[in-house]
Amino acid sequence: MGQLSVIAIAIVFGAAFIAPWLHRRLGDKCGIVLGLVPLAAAVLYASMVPTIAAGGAVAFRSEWVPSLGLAFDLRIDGLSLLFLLLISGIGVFVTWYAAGYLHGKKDLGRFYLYLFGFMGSMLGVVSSDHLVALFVFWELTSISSYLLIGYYHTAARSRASALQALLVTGTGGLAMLAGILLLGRMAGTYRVSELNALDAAALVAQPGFAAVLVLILLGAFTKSAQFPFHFWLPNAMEAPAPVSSYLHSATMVKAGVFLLARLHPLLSASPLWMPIVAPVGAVTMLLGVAMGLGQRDLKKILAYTTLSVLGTLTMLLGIGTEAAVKAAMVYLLAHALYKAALFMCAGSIDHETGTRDPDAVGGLRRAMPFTAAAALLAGLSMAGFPALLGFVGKEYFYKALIATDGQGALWEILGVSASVAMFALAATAAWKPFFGPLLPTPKHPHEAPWTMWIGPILLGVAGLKAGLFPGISGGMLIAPSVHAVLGSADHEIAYKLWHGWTLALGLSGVTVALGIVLYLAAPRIRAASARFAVLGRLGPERCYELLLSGTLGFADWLTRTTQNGYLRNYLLTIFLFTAALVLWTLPSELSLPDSSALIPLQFLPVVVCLLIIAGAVAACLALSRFYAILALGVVGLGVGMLFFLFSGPDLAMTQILVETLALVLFVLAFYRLPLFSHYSKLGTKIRDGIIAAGFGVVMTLVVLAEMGAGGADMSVSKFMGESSLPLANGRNVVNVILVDFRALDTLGEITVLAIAALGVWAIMRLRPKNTEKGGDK
Amino acid sequence: MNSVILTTVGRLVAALLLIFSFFLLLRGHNLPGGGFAGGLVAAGAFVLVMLSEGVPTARRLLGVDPAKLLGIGLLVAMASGFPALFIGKPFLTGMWDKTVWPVLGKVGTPLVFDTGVYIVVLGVVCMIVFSLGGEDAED
Amino acid sequence: MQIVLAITIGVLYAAAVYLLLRRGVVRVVMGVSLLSQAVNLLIFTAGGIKEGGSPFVAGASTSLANAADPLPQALILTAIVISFGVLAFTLAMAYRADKSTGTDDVDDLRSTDAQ
Amino acid sequence: MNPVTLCLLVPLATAISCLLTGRSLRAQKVLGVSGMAVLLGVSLWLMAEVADGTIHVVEFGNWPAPFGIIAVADMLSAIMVLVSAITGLAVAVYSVADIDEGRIRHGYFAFLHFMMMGVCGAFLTGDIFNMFVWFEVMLISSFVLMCLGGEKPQMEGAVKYVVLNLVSSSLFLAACGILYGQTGTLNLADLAVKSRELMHPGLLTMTAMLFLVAFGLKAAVFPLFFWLPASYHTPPVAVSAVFAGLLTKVGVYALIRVFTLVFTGDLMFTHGLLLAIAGLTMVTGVLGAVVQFDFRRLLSFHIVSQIGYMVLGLALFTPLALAGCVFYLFHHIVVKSNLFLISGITRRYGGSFQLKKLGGFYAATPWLAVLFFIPAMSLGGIPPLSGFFAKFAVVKASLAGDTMFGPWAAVLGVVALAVGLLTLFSMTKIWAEVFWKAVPEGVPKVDLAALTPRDKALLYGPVAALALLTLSIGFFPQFYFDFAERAAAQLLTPSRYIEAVMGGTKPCIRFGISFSRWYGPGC
Repeated sequence: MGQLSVIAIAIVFGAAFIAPWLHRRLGDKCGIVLGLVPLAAAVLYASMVPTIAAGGAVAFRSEWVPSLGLAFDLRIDGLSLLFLLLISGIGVFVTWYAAGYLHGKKDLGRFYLYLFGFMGSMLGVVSSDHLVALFVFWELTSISSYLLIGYYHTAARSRASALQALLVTGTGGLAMLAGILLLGRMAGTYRVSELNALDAAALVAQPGFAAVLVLILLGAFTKSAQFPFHFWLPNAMEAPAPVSSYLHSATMVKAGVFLLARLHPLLSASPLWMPIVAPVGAVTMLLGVAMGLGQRDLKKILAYTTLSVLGTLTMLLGIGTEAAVKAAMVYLLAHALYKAALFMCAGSIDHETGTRDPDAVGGLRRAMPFTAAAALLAGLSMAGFPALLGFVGKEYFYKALIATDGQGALWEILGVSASVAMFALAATAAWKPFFGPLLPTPKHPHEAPWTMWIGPILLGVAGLKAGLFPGISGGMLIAPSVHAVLGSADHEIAYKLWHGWTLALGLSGVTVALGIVLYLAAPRIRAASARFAVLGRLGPERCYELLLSGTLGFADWLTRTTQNGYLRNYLLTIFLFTAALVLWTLPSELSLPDSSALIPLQFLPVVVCLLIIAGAVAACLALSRFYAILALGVVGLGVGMLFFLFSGPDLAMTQILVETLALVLFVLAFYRLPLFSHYSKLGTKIRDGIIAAGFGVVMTLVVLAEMGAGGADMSVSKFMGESSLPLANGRNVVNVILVDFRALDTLGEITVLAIAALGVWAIMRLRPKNTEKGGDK
Repeated sequence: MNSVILTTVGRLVAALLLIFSFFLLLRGHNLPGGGFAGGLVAAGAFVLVMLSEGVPTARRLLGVDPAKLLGIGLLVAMASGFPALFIGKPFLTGMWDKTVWPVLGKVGTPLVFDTGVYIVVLGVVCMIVFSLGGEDAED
Repeated sequence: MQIVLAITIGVLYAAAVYLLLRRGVVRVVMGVSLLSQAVNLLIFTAGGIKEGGSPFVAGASTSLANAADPLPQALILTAIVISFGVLAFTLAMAYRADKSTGTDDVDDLRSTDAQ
Repeated sequence: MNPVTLCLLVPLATAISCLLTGRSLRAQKVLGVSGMAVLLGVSLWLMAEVADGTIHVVEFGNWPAPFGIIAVADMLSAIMVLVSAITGLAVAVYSVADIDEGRIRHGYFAFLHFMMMGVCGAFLTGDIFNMFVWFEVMLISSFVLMCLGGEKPQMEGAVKYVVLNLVSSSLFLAACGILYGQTGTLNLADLAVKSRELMHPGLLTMTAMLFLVAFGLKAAVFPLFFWLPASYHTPPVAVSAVFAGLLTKVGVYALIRVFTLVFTGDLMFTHGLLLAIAGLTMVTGVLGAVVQFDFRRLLSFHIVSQIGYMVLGLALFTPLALAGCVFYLFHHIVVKSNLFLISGITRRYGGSFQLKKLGGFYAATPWLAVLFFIPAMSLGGIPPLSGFFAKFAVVKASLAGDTMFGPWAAVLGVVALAVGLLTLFSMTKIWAEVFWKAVPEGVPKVDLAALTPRDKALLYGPVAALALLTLSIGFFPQFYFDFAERAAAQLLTPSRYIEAVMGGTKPCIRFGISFSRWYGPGC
């Protein structure tokens, strides 16, 4: 059975790569065919239900990069299965929906490539047992969602949103990678199943575990758009509706929640878990609905409610009690079903009427009956109406909050206020467009094609069915997932629609009552919110913008400063760097060379040295190029003389010949080059002079230090002296070295010469063509 | 001053330099000299001609395209490393003829190598000087 | 004597660095040329200098008794020849740069660095 | 004959043939490409020879180490030669369509092969001065390739490129001289032995600094990289591509070689310095890249940044880190050359390298978009492409806690991750500007007719091949990482290198002659 988990992922990725081809063959119809792929995957996963409901798990193991400690390990337990079914199941409807929504688009094939790539990655994330493999899929979801969010790529806003999503989730992803690596180092394994089975208390007590926790949480929070990283999610609404529907219901954003749930048994043992995770979740929950109330765009409203739900789920996992986890799982399932449907409905409204403003649409129920029905079912679930799964979720949510110790009624108040707003927003998104008087819209409204309503309806019905018979989904899906999150199977979990007259039910009643009031006030809130729009600009998104532009500004400044285009600055940096390193490492214990080992001062060599020095100085100071090359010539001949005086006749001969030719070259070149110009100011010259003198001193010290170090082992040159005549038949050892001992050097050297000559020839001859070839400046 | 005398003297000196360069090449294995020095001196001969009579004359006297000279020189130097390969020795292993020749002394592949060096250096200097000094480079 | 040589090397380096820091392209080329002189002399000195002992195997002996170390000399010879080629090339480059850009001021050659 | 020698002789022979065929354009092209193909074959042979972990030594001139020059082919050398040959072949094919007639007539292919000879020589030599010579061969050919054509931007870049690299060479040469003065030898293995017996190890560290600057300059590390962004975007694309792939890597290779074999006496200092340099290089490089709006300049700055990762691997000096470094080297050569080649294709279609003057490629040339996306995302470290595994290995090594630098290594690991994000950012910038964005106003549309079918095949072929290689590294990382690991293992046990070079001292017997009159030296 383990192979099935791989096969499911493989067929999805496979479908991704044939999608463009399929689109060329079948046109828009390819979407309907492609929808069968996630259906097949869903069937495969459904076949695992009995095994997993019975407490088992489906595992697959394969080596990948053992050298890096990477393995392709999959393990499907209750938690994974819940997600897998949602991803593949909703994937079917999204695929069909996209076929209608994006019909006639030329790049639909590529869209499916990304969508299926994303789907496969998502399946991979939730079925990975190896944290690094999970990370690999995690990054793949980031990059494929980048491509999906930027689908309308010619619009600058689309590109910016896609980039924002990528950067925010990417930052978190990399933090998470660091966390995973550190965790793996501490625990000695990257396998989730093994990690969760470890003695969590002992691991958590290790120094540095806080860093691991924070890093991994960063990954989860950015992905699940938790405060203060929430802003990318509403911006991602630039994406086409099917993408929003998929990414923000069951998949991308839930990945963070999934990770929290996945590592819950281990990480929640940390004393920091609850104080970090629960408040972050709570803030996000409230922030989401609060900002949602101010939106004038159906998709944005849904996006903010998504934010809120993600906050709720995070908060519940942060609380981490059995009741809270149970609530989280039910809530998660409910949200996935209704939110996917509602996004599709919102997309259909946009597609058919040309507007997404909730105040501009109304009374569409006659024009779009199926969409209306679907939206109603989903909206009721979202509002938490009895008999729908959303209601069950809310009940469990309240029950969990009531059961939470400490802080008095704080949790309940928070939970109820979020739910009240959620109710109002559900009504705005699902009731307002379809009921009431028909409002004029940019396009004449009519029902969307079947591909666009079949999904929402089935999802809505699923929510209803699961709400009516919670025992079925509860026993098969929820219970195993709760077991997986809590890391043990000894919780007796039964799910019921009716819990009797409880406090939770009372809170639900309060929620509905207040929700209706809020819904009626909603248009005024929306109208008023325009005045507070400026507040939105001060939030974390502003920080993101400032950070990004700050980084770019700093980078720009740095690059202009360092890469400033002045060759002399580059040279200066290099010489100073060299001098600094050499001075730093110049051995202090070395004294001047032993005077007995030195050759005593003699008249002629000293004069030659003085001549060289004079020549060098003159070359620097010469005002005309004629004197400059004369000075260079003096230096060259002087060096040749030194070679001659100190037993290097071959060297001296070559040096003098080369110098003579070099003079000829200089003269020839000067015919073609402008006269000496005098650019530098005196101050610059003095500064350069000091720096140059300093570098000269450093090099003198280097030579002295080397000489002071004493004699080297001379066996190599001794061998050369001894074998020169007997083995290489030459008395001139230098020449023998050049043509025999080290002939390869000489071969390289004449190659250099040949290249240089050819280069001179080519450069002198080949004139630039000021045509299209050379850049476009 | 572009007199006949200058030209004649120039050519005479050039010829002497050429002969001297062969001498340097051949004795290089045992005394100061060798392919580099020899090549440079030989090139000096052509540079002299170029300076006194211009690039075209010097080019004509050289007789070979300097680029070809480069190629040939490199080929000779490289080829001198091949014989050893046939008897399973590494590239560039010196192979020697046992007989001692007059003037040359012992003959072996290193001498061939040095000749290659000589040709390359000659070609290189001529090519550079002709390019820098030639008219064909004017824009 | 070695100390005098060391100082000479230092002066050559200083002059080379000074010329390299100039703006005129020809002076920069001259700096490159001086730099190679400095390095050659440095190797020569660092390899250990000897008087009156050229590295030749004389007469019937088969060793270099009391002669200069031939290996640094061979290295320098290689270096001299390479720097000759490089010098020729840089001169040609200076010519082409002058012709193509219309200036011999290195400070003006900045358009490829500017953004 | 052995593959080591052939790696030098094949490019040399090809270059000479190009010289001697003179003006025939067709002959030059055929020779240029087939020479590279042969070199690729030879380098595969070389890889086959060293794959079992043996270190092959060739004693040129039959003079044993440390007296003569030897070539040493260990795993690292073989990997580098192989990847260079792959890149060389790709670039040679691309050049046929990309390089204009004038440049080819003036010896483009000869210079390319001379450069390959220098590159291969530098990777294979076991002698420090010989390495200098190969560096010069490589450099002077690169100088010519940089200048060839003589256009204005080219020359502006070339002046800096040439002068700064000559400074590096002179430092290298001086360092060789000083090293010889201390140890009396030039052979790397012998140096490794003798440097451990020196009376003044402090002096060796000073010499190491000279080598660090010399090689660091070629490798373009902070603060010595200026020449690279100033010049790499100025020559024709094919030249940029081969430079980007190979030249800086030769510097990195040289750093790896000397700082694993010779200068290991004061690891805390030398490698600590490398660690700091690595971090600064990564950061300055990537910050330079994010603000660029020229396709090739952006890529050039990235070279600097990525060099930082490789140096980081070397500095950490653990088996995993070094393996990561080697893996990074070959991943990067393939990916970076490819990106440059792609910039040439967009240039041919869109008429510019300026991101602001390009656009609409996503709609117009989907396949090019795919071909760009693969190396770009690989460079950005997106799994499961080659760059991810390279970064992962280096980061994992720095977070592993078994380095000598304690928490500093972890800091560098975090820096590496952050730099990875910025890398991704700048790759998406190209993607967004060139591919996603609509054609800006006043700019001609993507001109698909700009390429003839023949040109198209010649330009896309190498790009596609390199992209496939990137994919294969990504999908079978273990296969490739294995080689990197073996290379790292060899690097961390220099005794094996030393033994391979010095251990085989043969008895000093003049060997018998197969020809009656000819003989060679025996020792």
